[in-house]
Amino acid sequence: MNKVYHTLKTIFLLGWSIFVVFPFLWALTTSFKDANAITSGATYIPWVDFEPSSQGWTSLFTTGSQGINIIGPFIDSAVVTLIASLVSLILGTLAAYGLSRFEYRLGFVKNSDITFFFISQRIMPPIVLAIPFFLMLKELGALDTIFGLVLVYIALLLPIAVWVMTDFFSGIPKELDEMAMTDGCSPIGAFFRVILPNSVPGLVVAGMFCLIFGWNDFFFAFTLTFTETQLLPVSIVSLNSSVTPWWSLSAFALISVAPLACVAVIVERYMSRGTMSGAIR
Amino acid sequence: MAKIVLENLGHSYLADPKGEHDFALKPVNLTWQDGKTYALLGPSGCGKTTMLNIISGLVAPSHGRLLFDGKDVTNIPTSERNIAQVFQFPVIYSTKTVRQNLAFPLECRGVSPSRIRQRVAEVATLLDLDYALDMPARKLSADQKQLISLGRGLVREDVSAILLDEPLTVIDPQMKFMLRRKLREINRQTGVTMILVTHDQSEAMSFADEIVVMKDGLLQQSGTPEELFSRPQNDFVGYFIGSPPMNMINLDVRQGTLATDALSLTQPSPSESNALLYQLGIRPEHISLVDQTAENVGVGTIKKIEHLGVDGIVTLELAANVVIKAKTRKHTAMSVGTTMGINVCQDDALLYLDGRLAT
Amino acid sequence: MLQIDHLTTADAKVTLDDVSFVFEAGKIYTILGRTGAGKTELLRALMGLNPLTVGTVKLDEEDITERPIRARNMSLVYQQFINYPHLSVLDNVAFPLRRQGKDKAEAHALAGQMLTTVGLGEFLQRRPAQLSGGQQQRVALARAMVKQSRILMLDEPLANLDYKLREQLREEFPRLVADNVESVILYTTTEPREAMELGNTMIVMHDGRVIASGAPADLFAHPPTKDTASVISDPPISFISGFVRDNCLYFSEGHLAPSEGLLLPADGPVTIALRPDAIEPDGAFNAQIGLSEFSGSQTIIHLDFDFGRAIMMVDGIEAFTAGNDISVSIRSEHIMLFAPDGGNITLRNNQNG
Amino acid sequence: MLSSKHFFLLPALLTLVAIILFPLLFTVRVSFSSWDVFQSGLDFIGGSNYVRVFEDQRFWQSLQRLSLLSIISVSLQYTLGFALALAVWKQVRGGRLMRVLFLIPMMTTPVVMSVIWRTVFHESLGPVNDILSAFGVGPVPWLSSATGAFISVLIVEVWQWTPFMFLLLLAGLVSLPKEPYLAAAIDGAGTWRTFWQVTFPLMAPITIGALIIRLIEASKIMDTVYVLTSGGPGTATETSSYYIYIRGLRDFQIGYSAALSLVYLVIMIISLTIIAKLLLRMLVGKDE
Repeated sequence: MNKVYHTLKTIFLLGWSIFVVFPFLWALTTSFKDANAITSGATYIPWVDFEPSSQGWTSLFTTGSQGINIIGPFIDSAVVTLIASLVSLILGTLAAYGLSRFEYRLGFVKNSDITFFFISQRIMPPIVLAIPFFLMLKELGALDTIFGLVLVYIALLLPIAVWVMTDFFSGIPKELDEMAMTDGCSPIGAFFRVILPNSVPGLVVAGMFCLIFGWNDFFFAFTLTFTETQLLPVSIVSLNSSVTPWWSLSAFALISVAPLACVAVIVERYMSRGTMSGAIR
Repeated sequence: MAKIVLENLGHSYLADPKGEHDFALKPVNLTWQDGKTYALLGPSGCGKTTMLNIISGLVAPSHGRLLFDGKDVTNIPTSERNIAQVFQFPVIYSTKTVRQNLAFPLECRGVSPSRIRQRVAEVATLLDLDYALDMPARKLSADQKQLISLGRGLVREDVSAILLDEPLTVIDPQMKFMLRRKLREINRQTGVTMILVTHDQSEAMSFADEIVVMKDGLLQQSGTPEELFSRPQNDFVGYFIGSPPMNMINLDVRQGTLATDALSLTQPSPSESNALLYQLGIRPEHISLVDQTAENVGVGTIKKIEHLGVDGIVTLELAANVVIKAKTRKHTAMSVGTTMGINVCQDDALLYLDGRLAT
Repeated sequence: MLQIDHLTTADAKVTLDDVSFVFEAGKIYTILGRTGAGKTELLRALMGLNPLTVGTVKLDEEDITERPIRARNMSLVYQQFINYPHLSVLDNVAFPLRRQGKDKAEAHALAGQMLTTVGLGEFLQRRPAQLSGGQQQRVALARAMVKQSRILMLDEPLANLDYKLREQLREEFPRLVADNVESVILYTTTEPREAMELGNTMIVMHDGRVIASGAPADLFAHPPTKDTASVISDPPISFISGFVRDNCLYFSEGHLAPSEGLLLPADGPVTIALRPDAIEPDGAFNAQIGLSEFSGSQTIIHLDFDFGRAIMMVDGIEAFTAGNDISVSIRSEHIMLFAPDGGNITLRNNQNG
Repeated sequence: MLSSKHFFLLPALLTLVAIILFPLLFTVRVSFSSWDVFQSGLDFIGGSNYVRVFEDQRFWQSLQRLSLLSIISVSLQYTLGFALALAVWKQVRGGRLMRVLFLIPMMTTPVVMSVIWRTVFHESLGPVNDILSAFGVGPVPWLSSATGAFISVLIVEVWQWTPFMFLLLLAGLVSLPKEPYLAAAIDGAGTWRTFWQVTFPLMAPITIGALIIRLIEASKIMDTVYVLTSGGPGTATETSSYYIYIRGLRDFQIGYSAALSLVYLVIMIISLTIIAKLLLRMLVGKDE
């Protein structure tokens, strides 16, 4: 019985692992193919099934009509994601701390309602906001700019930061800030001197979620930028809709998902330590 | 029901223990009789939890054997050991009613529904939980939840022992007293062996027929509360059992006897002893304070009087700067600064050589 | 001098109900009460952590009710061992000094001294998490004391410690706070023995109110109400509802209670309180032994009388087998009488008795 | 009276209100106008856009499709994610590596991976049909048949988001207390009973949280559909978001798409609230 269970478990884990890596392996092998290797049907192993070519990779760094420049979109993506994540994290952390420690009242609106207002933004389908965003940015002259996207992404990421950090702060005993205040700190001083230095795990988790959702957004980048500013997901989709150079496409895809795939290592560490459970209501 | 024997049982969390220090539990030999109550007592990190985990089967001991009624259960999994356990924090099946909670261990063992009904009813009566049988278990108070945990052990007729792992920690102080009494009553009525793990000596004393005192993974003394109190085997037991701790007064070797300036109690110097430290141990409760007379074994000046309600603790300074404490009910009639006569029964003054009781 | 008038709170689970008191500097006040009696709430209200609906807090005649927490010159030690996790032990204790504007060297010197006093001189560079529970609480105590604040509050500081550690710290406590002669020291606890041992003055709280206060020994000998008697008795005091008829005291019909030396009230129902030391073996009353517990040098025996249950405490170790019958005497000089509404009505011929 | 507590909350609150609330109000206003390619500007045509929404079969069908897709995919993600979390929970050997590996898909950009999946599902040049043919199956019209396209979207969604469930559930599992398990062992409960009586109830709050979060995110699905099938073949994989996108940003019927998106938002909020309440009652037994 135990043996059967163990075998089933191993098969399941193995099967899932293959499912997970399959698209990556396929992309990797495809990225070394040329037009011949692709049109002759599915092949897998370089040198055995097909003659590898590096054109998929080199084309990404060539400018001009033949090349697809990946560096520009990569930098744009990084800048937009990092700035938006950072701003969201700062504003979100402050708000979450306030909501977890003070009582706010505005007519019938209480703390829980404000928290809900923040978090409920995640329910908002992007499409509901896309058109007004478009018009608003146009009004501001921020269409097709990094600034415009950052603004939109803050709206996208702020709820995530507030959500994770509210739960994190509710796990830090209130007595800690009270003690800081009796020791002579102002409420703001207590936050910066005592709470913030003890919030690293929460900040890391919140920051990672911001990066993930920021870096991986496609829709807003797609509707609010055109030529001047181009993020990775948009460039790859435009590549997809033109002629289909699968080799470049695959190499491009691998490069664009690589940075965040590395984040998985950090996420795993926090998850195993149990520091993450606070981040889930 | 079973007799539990710990045979040279020890445990080290290291794969290759080098010396004494590497043992979380140094090998011990103990026999626990069926139907009695026992307490494992000691400060945190003393090895009592390791011992409990070995008995419950959570930890496999690195050394020795564990026998239930002569049967070696050292490597048998928890589920087959016929033990039950109540934890520090109440553990209940939160989705079930009280009745379903109590029935669960029997259901798992495939007992017939009619028998289950009967057993659950019996145990519920025993625990005074009849009225709550159909309530969701999670709605009960902490002490009632602890009773449910206990009940899940009691419903099983084959249960050898119930382990209680600091079960009173999260109970309101007012309820502690009641729950402790309830546990004793259940032990008397059912005859199930109970083993309590605690750091609270008064809890251990009031609960157990026999107490196992531990420190640093080493068994210090095992015996009835009376024995531990009146004849502590070493200075640690003297300190740990009783509040305030036993007074320890240093003795000097004088012409073949052991004596001190503080008290006129002498002990014959034990022959062939090469001990470095001779001490007289006297319980604060065994010191009586009287008006000065010639028969006193000593005199002392009262330095401090602490009121503890019915009784009080009086701190006295004797000759040669020896400070002792005495427990008395007459503290309200005394005042700081006065000098009192001290009487101690010769039998209550115990001799310790290097911290060990000289027999 | 700290004076509080009519402190009343709403909102919180346990509310304060019109609490007034005057505290003097240099004394230790122990606040005794069961869980939920309002002890913690009182400290928090003094601190400014719980908003008041009514009431004023005055420190040396100056009204500080509205003063922000950081300017109140108070310190608090919590029941949970709360320290700054990210700071070393030394920096923990130096933290309040730095906030007072002392330079780093001076703050460290003072903090180091204080840590030596509490016995942690060798752990200055450790993080609180690397210390045992007792040591962590010593850090918290050092941090609270180093400021020499006017009001030092300790909220059940020993409740989460092992029995023996508790005993040890209780013993050391008076020495540790000896330097804080300028401070009002407030110490809450649920344990009557601790409250009596440590307090110059004991304040008994119940249901958000102060129900009694005074020197521990006096309060214990003459509790003004039934609630007070029950809160400050450990082992518990036993109450039996009896009555007075024709200047005789009865436990129940047919069971006359001893009353020599007592001035009895008018005929009617009365609550008779028996302290564990009021009952002694051998005498005219028969009871069944319900349970016998051994505690230190005493044996605590639960007795079932025909007219109710009571607890007897006997010095020494004696075997009392549960289930057996026993005869006991009840000493009238340890009897207290309470009106059915809870007020003390004990009057004695000889008040010293 | 700007006290320090406002220092914490106001920046974030004002930012969010500025960025979200005005566009939302604007959308409400636009939904009462006939703004389109031919007539841009805010006129007022009353509720006729809303009347049109209720008569728009294509919208209601897309909503049905979306419900089906989210419920199936989230259920699969939850079941698989829980199974994976349980399987690696106590795995020591290679456990760490597997955990990292299982997390990677949720870190990748959905559209980018969809581009890769398109090549994987390619009918003649993709590896899936190639491998299936080795077993004598196929060729399966993955992206060109209605069922095939639906299943493809489902597979991609499961691949992408099972890791998210895995992450939340495993984080929950590692923080569970040990005692209940020992108690269950003592009571003689086997693996199956222990799971249903101990693990599952203890995980109920996390289960609810995880399901709700995923349902919210799944209801917004559009990137994957856009790249993988463009809603096709026909409208076989057209979700509500995608349909509204077509109306608004492709056909440029701004007024009408605003009405569509508001109706959609209201339906989303109502149904998610109901689902959350139902889950809470089913799993935790709370009666409020």
